Amino acid sequence: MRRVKLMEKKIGSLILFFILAGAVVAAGCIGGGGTQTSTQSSASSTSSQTQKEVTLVIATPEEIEGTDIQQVSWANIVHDLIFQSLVVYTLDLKGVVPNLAESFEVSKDGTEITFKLPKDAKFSNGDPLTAEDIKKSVERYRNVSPYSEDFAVVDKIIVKDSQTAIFKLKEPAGYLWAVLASVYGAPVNVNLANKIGNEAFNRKAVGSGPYKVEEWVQGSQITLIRNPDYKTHIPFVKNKGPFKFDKIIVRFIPDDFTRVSELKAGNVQIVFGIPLEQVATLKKDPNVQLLSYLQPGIDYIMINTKKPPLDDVNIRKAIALAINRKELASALQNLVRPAYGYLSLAQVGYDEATEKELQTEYSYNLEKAKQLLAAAGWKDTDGDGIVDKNGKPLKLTLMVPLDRPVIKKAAPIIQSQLKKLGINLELREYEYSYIRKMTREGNFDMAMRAYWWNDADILIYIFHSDAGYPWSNPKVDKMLEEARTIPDFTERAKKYGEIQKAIANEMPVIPLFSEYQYVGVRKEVKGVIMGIDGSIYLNDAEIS
Amino acid sequence: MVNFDILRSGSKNISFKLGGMIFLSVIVMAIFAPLIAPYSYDEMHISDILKPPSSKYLLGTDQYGRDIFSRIVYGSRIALKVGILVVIIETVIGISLGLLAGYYGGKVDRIISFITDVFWAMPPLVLALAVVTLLGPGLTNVMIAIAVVSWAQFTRVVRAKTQSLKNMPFVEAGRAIGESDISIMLRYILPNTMGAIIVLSTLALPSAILSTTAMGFLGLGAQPPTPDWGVMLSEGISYIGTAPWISIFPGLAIVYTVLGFNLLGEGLRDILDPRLKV
Amino acid sequence: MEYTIKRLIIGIFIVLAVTVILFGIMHAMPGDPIELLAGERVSPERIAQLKAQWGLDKPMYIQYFYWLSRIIRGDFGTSMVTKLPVIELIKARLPYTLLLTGSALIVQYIIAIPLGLLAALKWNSKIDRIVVTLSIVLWSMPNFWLGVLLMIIFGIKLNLLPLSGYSGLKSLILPLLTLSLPSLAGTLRLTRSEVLEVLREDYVLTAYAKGLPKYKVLIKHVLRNALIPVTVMFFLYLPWLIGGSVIVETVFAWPGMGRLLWKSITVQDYAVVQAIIFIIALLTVISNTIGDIVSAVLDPRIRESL
Amino acid sequence: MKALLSVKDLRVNFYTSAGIVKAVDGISFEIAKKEIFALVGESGCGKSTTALAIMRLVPYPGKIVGGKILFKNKNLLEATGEEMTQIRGKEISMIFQNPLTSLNPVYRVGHQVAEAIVLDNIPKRKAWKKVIELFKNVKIPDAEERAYSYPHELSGGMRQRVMIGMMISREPSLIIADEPTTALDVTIQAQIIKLLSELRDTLETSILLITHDFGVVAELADRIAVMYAGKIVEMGNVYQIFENPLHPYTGMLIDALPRITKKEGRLEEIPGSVPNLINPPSGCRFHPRCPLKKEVCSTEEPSLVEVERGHFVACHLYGGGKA
Repeated sequence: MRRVKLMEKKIGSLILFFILAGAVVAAGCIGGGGTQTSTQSSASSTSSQTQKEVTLVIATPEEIEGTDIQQVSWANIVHDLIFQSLVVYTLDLKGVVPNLAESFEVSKDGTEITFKLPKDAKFSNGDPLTAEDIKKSVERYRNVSPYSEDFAVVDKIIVKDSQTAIFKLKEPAGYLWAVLASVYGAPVNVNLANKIGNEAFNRKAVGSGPYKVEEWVQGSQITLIRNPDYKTHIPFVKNKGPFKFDKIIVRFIPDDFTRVSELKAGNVQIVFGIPLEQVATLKKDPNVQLLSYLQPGIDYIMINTKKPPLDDVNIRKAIALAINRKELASALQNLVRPAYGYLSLAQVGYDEATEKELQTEYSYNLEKAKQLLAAAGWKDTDGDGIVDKNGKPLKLTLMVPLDRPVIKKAAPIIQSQLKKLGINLELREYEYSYIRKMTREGNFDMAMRAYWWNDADILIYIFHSDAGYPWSNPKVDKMLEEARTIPDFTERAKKYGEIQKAIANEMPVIPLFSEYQYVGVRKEVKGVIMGIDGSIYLNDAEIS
Repeated sequence: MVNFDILRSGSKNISFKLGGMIFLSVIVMAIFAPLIAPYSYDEMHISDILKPPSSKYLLGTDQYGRDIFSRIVYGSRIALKVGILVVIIETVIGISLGLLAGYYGGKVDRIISFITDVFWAMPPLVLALAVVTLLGPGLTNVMIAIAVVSWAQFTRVVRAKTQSLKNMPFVEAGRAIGESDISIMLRYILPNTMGAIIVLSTLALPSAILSTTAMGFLGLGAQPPTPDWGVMLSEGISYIGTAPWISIFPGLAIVYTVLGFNLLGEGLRDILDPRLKV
Repeated sequence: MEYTIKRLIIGIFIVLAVTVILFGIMHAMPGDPIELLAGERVSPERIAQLKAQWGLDKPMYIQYFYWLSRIIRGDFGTSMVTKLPVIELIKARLPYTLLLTGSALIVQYIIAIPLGLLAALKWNSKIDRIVVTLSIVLWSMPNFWLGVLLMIIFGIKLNLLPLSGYSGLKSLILPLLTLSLPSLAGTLRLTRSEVLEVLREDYVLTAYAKGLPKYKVLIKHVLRNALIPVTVMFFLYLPWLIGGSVIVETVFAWPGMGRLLWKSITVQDYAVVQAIIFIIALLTVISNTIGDIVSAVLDPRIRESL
Repeated sequence: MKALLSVKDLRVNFYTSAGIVKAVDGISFEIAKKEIFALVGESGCGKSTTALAIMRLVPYPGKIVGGKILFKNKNLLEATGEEMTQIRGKEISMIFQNPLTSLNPVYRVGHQVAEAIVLDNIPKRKAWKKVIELFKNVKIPDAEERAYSYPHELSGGMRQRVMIGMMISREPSLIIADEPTTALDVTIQAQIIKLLSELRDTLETSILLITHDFGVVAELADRIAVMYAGKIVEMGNVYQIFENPLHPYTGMLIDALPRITKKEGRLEEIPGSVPNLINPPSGCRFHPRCPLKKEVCSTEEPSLVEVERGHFVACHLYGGGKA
């Protein structure tokens, strides 16, 4: 009995002990992380001689999946800083210019691209970067990346000498630039990856970008330190050498409100993914400048062309005509650009003429829309405001991606616009990817979707029969296949013009708008350059 | 010790009264929504987006120029619907399982208790999220999810009560005159557990409403243009800098209602539950 | 004691059942991590290929047994999203969650118990009414709403405290408050009602009758007995201590388990969700048992029944 | 004789939402040294409240609203909380009705007694010794072992002995015993009664015995006061009350006696029930149940008059009305 008596006391203290232990351990671990970084920073500061080290803090909504561009399914600023593509698009996407590569040339028939590397090219860990590494990178990409097919057209890569790599293509491929000019196509240190294994490499990947991974605190942030060997050949940046920040910290802040508040409070200098409802305030904020770019792609409504009554093209066109994109835009505070064609001007292959043509044909016209419906036999006989055909009112459901804020915001407006046409539209919110799955399985009426890719080639993944969506058209298939092989930019744009008209003619997809994207930058940060597709260059950036 | 029961009886209870009044006001709001609300809840005034409170829009307008006051008024219907339906599902499951487990004991009890424990061992919000992600978002599914994660408490209470009641003389009497188990459970035991159940329900209702708002905050709420307070609030939060009224008023509406129910529940418990009667 | 052992054995089954249910739900969900992550440019074929790589093409029960056998060997598997070992993801976040929830729990008890006692002693007085009403009001607040309000007041208007993320203990304060205030109300009311009950016990009168001074009576006889359920309650909080709070961690971008869990659910990162749920369930069972033992140690009457 | 405790016109009200309850309505009595004084009446008649009032432990929502409680010529109603703490246990202690609920379930019984003893700054070890010997005094078998038991491990009788041991531990000059035997079965009752009377002789303490059980009274008490609905209706020494009960109520209680002991003292035999004290009957509060009532009874309230030396009664049958 006395023993139990003792235990009573024990438990009491045990409780306390537990809590304290918990807290202490926690604090301990975190403190540990902290000290680690601080020692690191002092080291780097000594390397950057006298003046105290400059740190840039960037905030993004999503945490990176990993640091290895070849293993992740989407890239963000972190990867742009760790890796360096061979070439980049010009800011207006009208051409391609060297980046890592000193120079490059394309054979007349367009099936051979030769890249020249600078002789002293290095990875950020000091390993030399030769043509061999380019070859290995592409091969690894084909194995590990979800986008392995990006290089499908590359037949083989010939290593002419340590600085010359020749890409042999099965056929000319204009769309290949999109990969080569994006961070996805950037060389990674394959030897290292093989040595330490993909898992470890994904935690601390090495490329030839301006920064290298110092510490990735999961769920919180990643700290990058400058790569002193970095060199670029981009003509439109002044500073071709290492960046001006000793350190860049990228914080992952999922909550919109918090992220923006941090920018206002000056705790971060650059914020990606500014929610549109914050744009108005930030425009007024004297300490913040907003850089904007247009979505390289469009938000659209996909229609199930196999499912009555939507199998009737007239109804699809009626819906297209009943959507008032101008009102939509103003309701969304003009933070979107109405789209009538299937490409945005932030995409290679966009054609102004086509856009204008489609606009005149399909801009808002409720009367015409009503006539088309009536022609198809849908009239409001019972006067309840909803059109009906042999007693059945026209009720359709629209799948709305709840993880795409702008589209989500647009949906109720479209709902009310179609009401005017006499269509009872029901909204159903799902994860975007679920909607993609459902549309692939043809299990839907109408679905709101979007694409983001700065090359028109993206259309092939939506409209080609192989893409697996309800609508397809052999003529369009052929045109799409041809279009990707055209090397000349303007030629290609023309072709995509025809393709868009061909698609619009059957209206399996109703273009809505392209979103303006905003990056919030503190005024004290100068020299940030951004291309129309949102590609961002910090080479000349500095804190004044 | 001195016996105070006579003295204690019928002690009047402030929180009960207050809660009751709030509860009624919400009911009224829900029933007469069309009369109270100046606009319909989904009527958009694209020209009047994000307008602050004014004579035209009592509590201002939201990102679509919809009248927030009207939406809140109609929203009371959603809140009540959610709360009440969830509680009904919970009580039905809880009571039936609880009665069975408590009355029959033995294997039945062990099995049911096991199931209850299993649901007890799952983090409620997580389970709810999983269920909604499985069923797809939407009010109905949210309600199902919440009910699924929170019926266990009812079972536990009813079970305990039943166990303590089943050997009471009046129940014995019932058995003696040859009543069937079912009728004993329903006509002898159930009525005596009602006090506890009522209290539990009135307290489960507000927590159901809160859970719904939490789901709404994580983007798994009612489908637009349904004026669900939680969804309104969470959508409004992103405008908190420019148009605080969008989120503040629904927030207040939630606190008001939930507070009302909590008070009501507290009061009822003080009145019905002898353990806490002072 | 053998009662406790029996409880633990049942516990193991509970944990298994929990994992089965969640495994079921997770896999029944539309789509899977591969599809969720793949962008537009991934063709159906490639998706199928990747799925095979992760063994997602196998029937569900086989996948479950793979998972189970790995768990038994203490291997939590690899995250399909980050391609990192799950255990590593958890280790990275656990300290932060422990710090937040642990301190929230301490604060909650430190504030709630004295207030609860006070309210009970001053029963039906102004103080009591104020304390109780206040606690009910807190209790009635959606906690993300509370969090945002705190953010606006202290983070933006007053600009006193860091808004989000973890940058030193200062950034602990707001999430701490958001987390502890509402649950504080619960503990407070539990303490109060328990104390009220004990105060009406005869043995309290006895204690007075034999001449104990008031403070002795309150501490030795009232608190000591009233705190038994409150203490047991504490142990029922433990699982949540590890699980973290999805909402608060999201609002404050706190690098903890709650957010990891929520994110992993949305992208259906099976391995991660499974691992965390497994740990939480295990902990729930264990801490329930600890709760039993503690209450037994604190209350000899229960000790008999064990 | 010199009174140890004298209660003068004590009034205790309970303020309930239903109304004010005059639980104790101006009662007066005295207790001499070494005297056992019994307060008798049905439950709810206010006798327990009187006891608690003397301890100054009337629970919420009760309040002492009038009168004096002179203990050793000191008015307890004017004593500070601190002074009361000094008096409780040391001067006046109280044994409660239900020995199970009156002991704290989570402490060993020995500990709970020692807790009282150490208050007279006696070192712990000594205190424990004293506990053992107290337990021996109250006839607890193998006291050393028992001291380590928890209340729930002891029988009702044992627990009551522990209570008694606890309450005599500081040698108070007055012990209030509130229904000390009611919760026990008959055989144990006898033992406890025996124990109490012995204690009075050995410790020379006075005892205020609160009970509804005339059996117990007959065996223990020197003097008796019969309470009805918050008032004392008859008071006298044990012979006067038993040989010559004046008040009809007293008579009925005594008549009920033989049956009481069998039926653990429930008073079904008396028709009607304890009146509602929120608005008590006019005149004599007993008249609704009184077989011998006259019309004055319902209008005028009789006052307590001394009909023979030391024998008081409040009843119109004895001209109580003229007052």
